[in-house]
Amino acid sequence: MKKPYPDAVSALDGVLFDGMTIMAGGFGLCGIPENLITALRGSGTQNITAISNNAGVDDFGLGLLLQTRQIKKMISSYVGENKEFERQYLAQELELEFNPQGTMAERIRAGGAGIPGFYTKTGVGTLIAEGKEHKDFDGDTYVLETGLVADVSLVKAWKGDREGNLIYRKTARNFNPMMATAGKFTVAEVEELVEVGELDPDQIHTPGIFVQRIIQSKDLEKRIEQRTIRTRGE
Amino acid sequence: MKKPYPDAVSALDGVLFDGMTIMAGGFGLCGIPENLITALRGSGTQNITAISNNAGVDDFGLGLLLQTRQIKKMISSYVGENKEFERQYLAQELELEFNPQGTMAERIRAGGAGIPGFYTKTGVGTLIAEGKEHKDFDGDTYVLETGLVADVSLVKAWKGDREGNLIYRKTARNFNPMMATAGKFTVAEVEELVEVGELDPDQIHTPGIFVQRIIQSKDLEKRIEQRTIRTRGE
Amino acid sequence: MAWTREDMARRAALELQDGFYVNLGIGIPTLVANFIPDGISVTLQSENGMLGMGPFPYEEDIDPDLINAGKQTITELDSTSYFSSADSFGMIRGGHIALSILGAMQVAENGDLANWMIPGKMVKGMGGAMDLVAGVKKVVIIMDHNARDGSAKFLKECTLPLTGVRVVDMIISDVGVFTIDDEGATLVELAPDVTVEEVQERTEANFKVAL
Amino acid sequence: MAWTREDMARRAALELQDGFYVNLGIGIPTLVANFIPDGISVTLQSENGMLGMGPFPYEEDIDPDLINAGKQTITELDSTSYFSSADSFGMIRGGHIALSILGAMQVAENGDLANWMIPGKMVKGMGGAMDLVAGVKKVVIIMDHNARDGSAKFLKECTLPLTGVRVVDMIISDVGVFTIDDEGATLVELAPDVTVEEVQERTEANFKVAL
Repeated sequence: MKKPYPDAVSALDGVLFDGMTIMAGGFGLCGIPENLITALRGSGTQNITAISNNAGVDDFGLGLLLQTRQIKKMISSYVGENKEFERQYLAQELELEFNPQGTMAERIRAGGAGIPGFYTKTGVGTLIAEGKEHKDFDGDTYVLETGLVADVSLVKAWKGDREGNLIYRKTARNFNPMMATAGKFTVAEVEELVEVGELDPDQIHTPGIFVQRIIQSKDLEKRIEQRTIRTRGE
Repeated sequence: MKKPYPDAVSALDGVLFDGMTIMAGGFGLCGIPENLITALRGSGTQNITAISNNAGVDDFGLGLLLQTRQIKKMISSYVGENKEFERQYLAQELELEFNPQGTMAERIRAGGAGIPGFYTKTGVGTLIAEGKEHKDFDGDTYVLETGLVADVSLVKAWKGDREGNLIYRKTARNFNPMMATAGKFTVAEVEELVEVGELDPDQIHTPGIFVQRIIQSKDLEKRIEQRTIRTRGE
Repeated sequence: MAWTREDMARRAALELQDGFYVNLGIGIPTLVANFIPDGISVTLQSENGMLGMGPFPYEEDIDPDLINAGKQTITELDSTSYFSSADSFGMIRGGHIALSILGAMQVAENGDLANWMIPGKMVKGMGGAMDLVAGVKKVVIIMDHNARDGSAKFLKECTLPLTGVRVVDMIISDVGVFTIDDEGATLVELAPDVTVEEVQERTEANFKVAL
Repeated sequence: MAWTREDMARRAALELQDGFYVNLGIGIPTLVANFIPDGISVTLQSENGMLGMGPFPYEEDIDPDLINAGKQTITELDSTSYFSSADSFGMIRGGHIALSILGAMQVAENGDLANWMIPGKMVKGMGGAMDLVAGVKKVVIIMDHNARDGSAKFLKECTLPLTGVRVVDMIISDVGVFTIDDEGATLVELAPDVTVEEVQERTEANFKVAL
C-alpha cells in the first residue's frame, strides 16, 4: 500500500472514466490542485461532473477543462470569473447546479461522513429550495439537502506525509478537507512531501485514511486573482 | 470584551440557573473541565440536564455532581464506570437518555452549526430509532436525529489565548471542540493561557468566536481510569 | 445632500459593538472596516475560512494562500485562525456571527432580500450570501436608494429572485436609515438635507417615520 | 479441541489486509493487534479520536491525555493523527474503516447483532458500537459459541435488544468460523477436533456447511 506516486499523471492512472464525478478543492484559484487538474486535462476524460466552489478562470484552474469541453456539468456556488463558462452555459453546452456556498460545503462534509441528508435554513423561500422537502423544527422551516460524494476527489495541501496525512496553509484550506473525505478515491498534491513522523499528530487536518495517493506538486503557479495591496503611509 | 477570568468560580458567575442544560467535554476522565465542574458543584445549581459522553466516576468528573444530586438528567453514550449513577438510575432518581456515541457527537456538531436535523444509518432497527422519523435515501433506510445545544458548555483545552482560541492535546480533544460550538455560552479552561499571537493560526482547533470566557486550570488531577502498561521485554 | 458611499460605510460602522464578530460583503460593505470606531474591537470573518482578517498587504507581503471571500489578497493578525469552508459556514449558519453587512439589488418592506440574480442575464452564483442572511443574527444592507434608471430598490415586494425571506434588519442607503422588524419598516435617520417627502417619492415600500 | 481466546484472535487477524484501517472492540478483539501477520501494515483507529494507535506505554510514558476507547493508556506512532469525536465518527459512519472486530451477546442467522443491553439489568450504554456496525464495511464478531449456561448465542433471531440489523459479516467462535451474507449463514471452518454435528448441537441458527 504505497501511497506516494511520482507525478500527477501516474497518480490518476486507472481511476478515471468518462461520465465520472470529480471534486476539486480550492476557493477561487487559492488552494487548487494545479498538477492534478493538468493531468486530468491530459487524460482526455469526458463528460465529467465537476463539484467545485468555483470554475477557475479562462486559462487556469478548472477553466482548463472547460476549454477542452471535458466538463458536462458543474456544481458550484459562484462562477463569475470565467468567460468561457458563461459562453458554454448560455449556449446550453454546459449544465450548472448552483448551491449556496455553505450548503455546498456541508453537503460535501455530509457525503464524507455518511450523512445522506440534513436540514438547513439557508435558501428557504428561494429558488434553491423549490422542489425540495421542507420540515419544521421548533416553529422554523428548514429545507432538506443531500450529501455529495465523488468518484475521485482532487485536493491540494501544503504538507503531506507518505501515509497521506495532510496539513493545509491559511485560506488555501477551504473546501479541500471535506472533499478529501467525500471522494471514493482521493488523490492529494502537496508542496512538501515529508517522511512519516515529521507532522505533529495534533495538527494534522486530514488523516491519511482519506487519501489513497499523494504526489509532490511541481511548478506551482499559485496565480492570484485580485492582487490588492496597500502602499506605505496608508 | 475581556474573556480571561481569574478562576472557575468567577468564570461561571451570572450564567448558571436551575433547570439549565450543560455540556461538559471529555471522554471518560480524559479531557474533562475539572475546575469548571468543581465550580459548578460549588454553585449549587439544581436540576441540571447534563450532556456528556460519560458520567465520570463516583468521586471525579461529573460524578461529583451526581453525589450532590444536582443532575436531573444525563444524555450520554456510556455510563458504565459510575456506581452512584447506577444507584440513582435504578431508584428512578435520575433520567437517562442514551445516544450512540457517533450520533451524539454529530448531534452536538449539528447544534453548533445550525443544523436542526440530519439522517443517519446508526441505530436503524434498534430501540434507539423507535418513535423517530425514518427516510429512505437510495434504497437504504435512515433515521432522523436532531441537533443539540446547551445553555452553557464547559470545555477543556491544552492551550488557549486571551481571545479564546483553543488547541487540544492528543485524545483529550474528543467532544470538546463540538461542545464549544454548541454552547449558547461557552467557558473554557486551559492548561496554558497564552498571549494572542502565540498560537499558530493554522493549528487552532476552536476559533475564539466560540469561547466567551476562559480560565487557566489550577491543580489538575488528570486522573487515569485504566492504567495499562507493558513491561520491558514485552 | 445625500450620503456618499463612504458616508454609508461610516454610518454602518456605528452598528458595530465591542467584541462583535462581523462578516462584510464585497463592495461598499468592505469599506466599513475603515470606519471602525475608536475603542471598539471587532473581529472580521471571511467565509472562505478565516477569523481575524487584517488589512491589504504591502506589495512584498502578498501571499497567494491568503485571500478573502472577494478573492483579494489580505493579511492575518495575531488573533487570526483558519478553518475549512464547512467549519466557516457552521459558524455562520449556527448563529455565531453577530452582524453581516451586505449589498442589495432589492429589499422588500418585510425584509425580503434579492441580491444574487437577474433573470435573463448570466448568473454568477449566490456564493455565501444565502447562508449569511439565513444564519447571521443581524443583517444590514448598504445600497444606493434607487437603481441607475431611478427606479425604486426598496419595494413592497421584491421582483427579482430572493436571496432570503424576511432577513434584512436594517437598510442604510444614500437617503437615510431604515429598520425592519415584524411590524414593518421604519425610517429612523435622514441624510443631511434629505426630506421625508423626498424619501417617500423615491421609495415604493411602505414605511413608518420615527426620526 | 475448541479454540482459545488467543486462537480466535489469531484467526481474526487473518481477515486483515495490507493497508487496512481497522477498529478493534474492547475485550478479545483487542488481542487481535498481537497477531497481525508479518509483512502486513494495518492502522488501528480508536473511536475517541485517534488513527494510528500504538501499544500500551511503559510505566514512565503514561500520558493521561492519551487513552483508547476502552479508557486504557496507550501510545502514539509516527503516523498518528488526532481528531474530534465528530470527525472520528464521520470516518466510521462514512464507511472509511475497512474492518471492525467486536464482541457479541447474540448474533442471528441474518446478521443481526445484540451486544449492548440485557433488559432488567443496569444498562451501561452502547458507546460507539451502533455507529461501528452501521458504518464499517466489514464486521467480524469474536465470541464464545455458547453462554456460560450452555445456551446458544448464534440464534435464528436475537432475543436481546439489537445493536444493528443485518450487520455481521463473520463470526469467529471457539468452534469455528461462519460467514453471513444475504443468502444466510455458512460454516466455513472448524476448530481442531470439532465436528459439524457438535456445532449443530450447540447452535440454534440455521447454517450451511462449506468447509
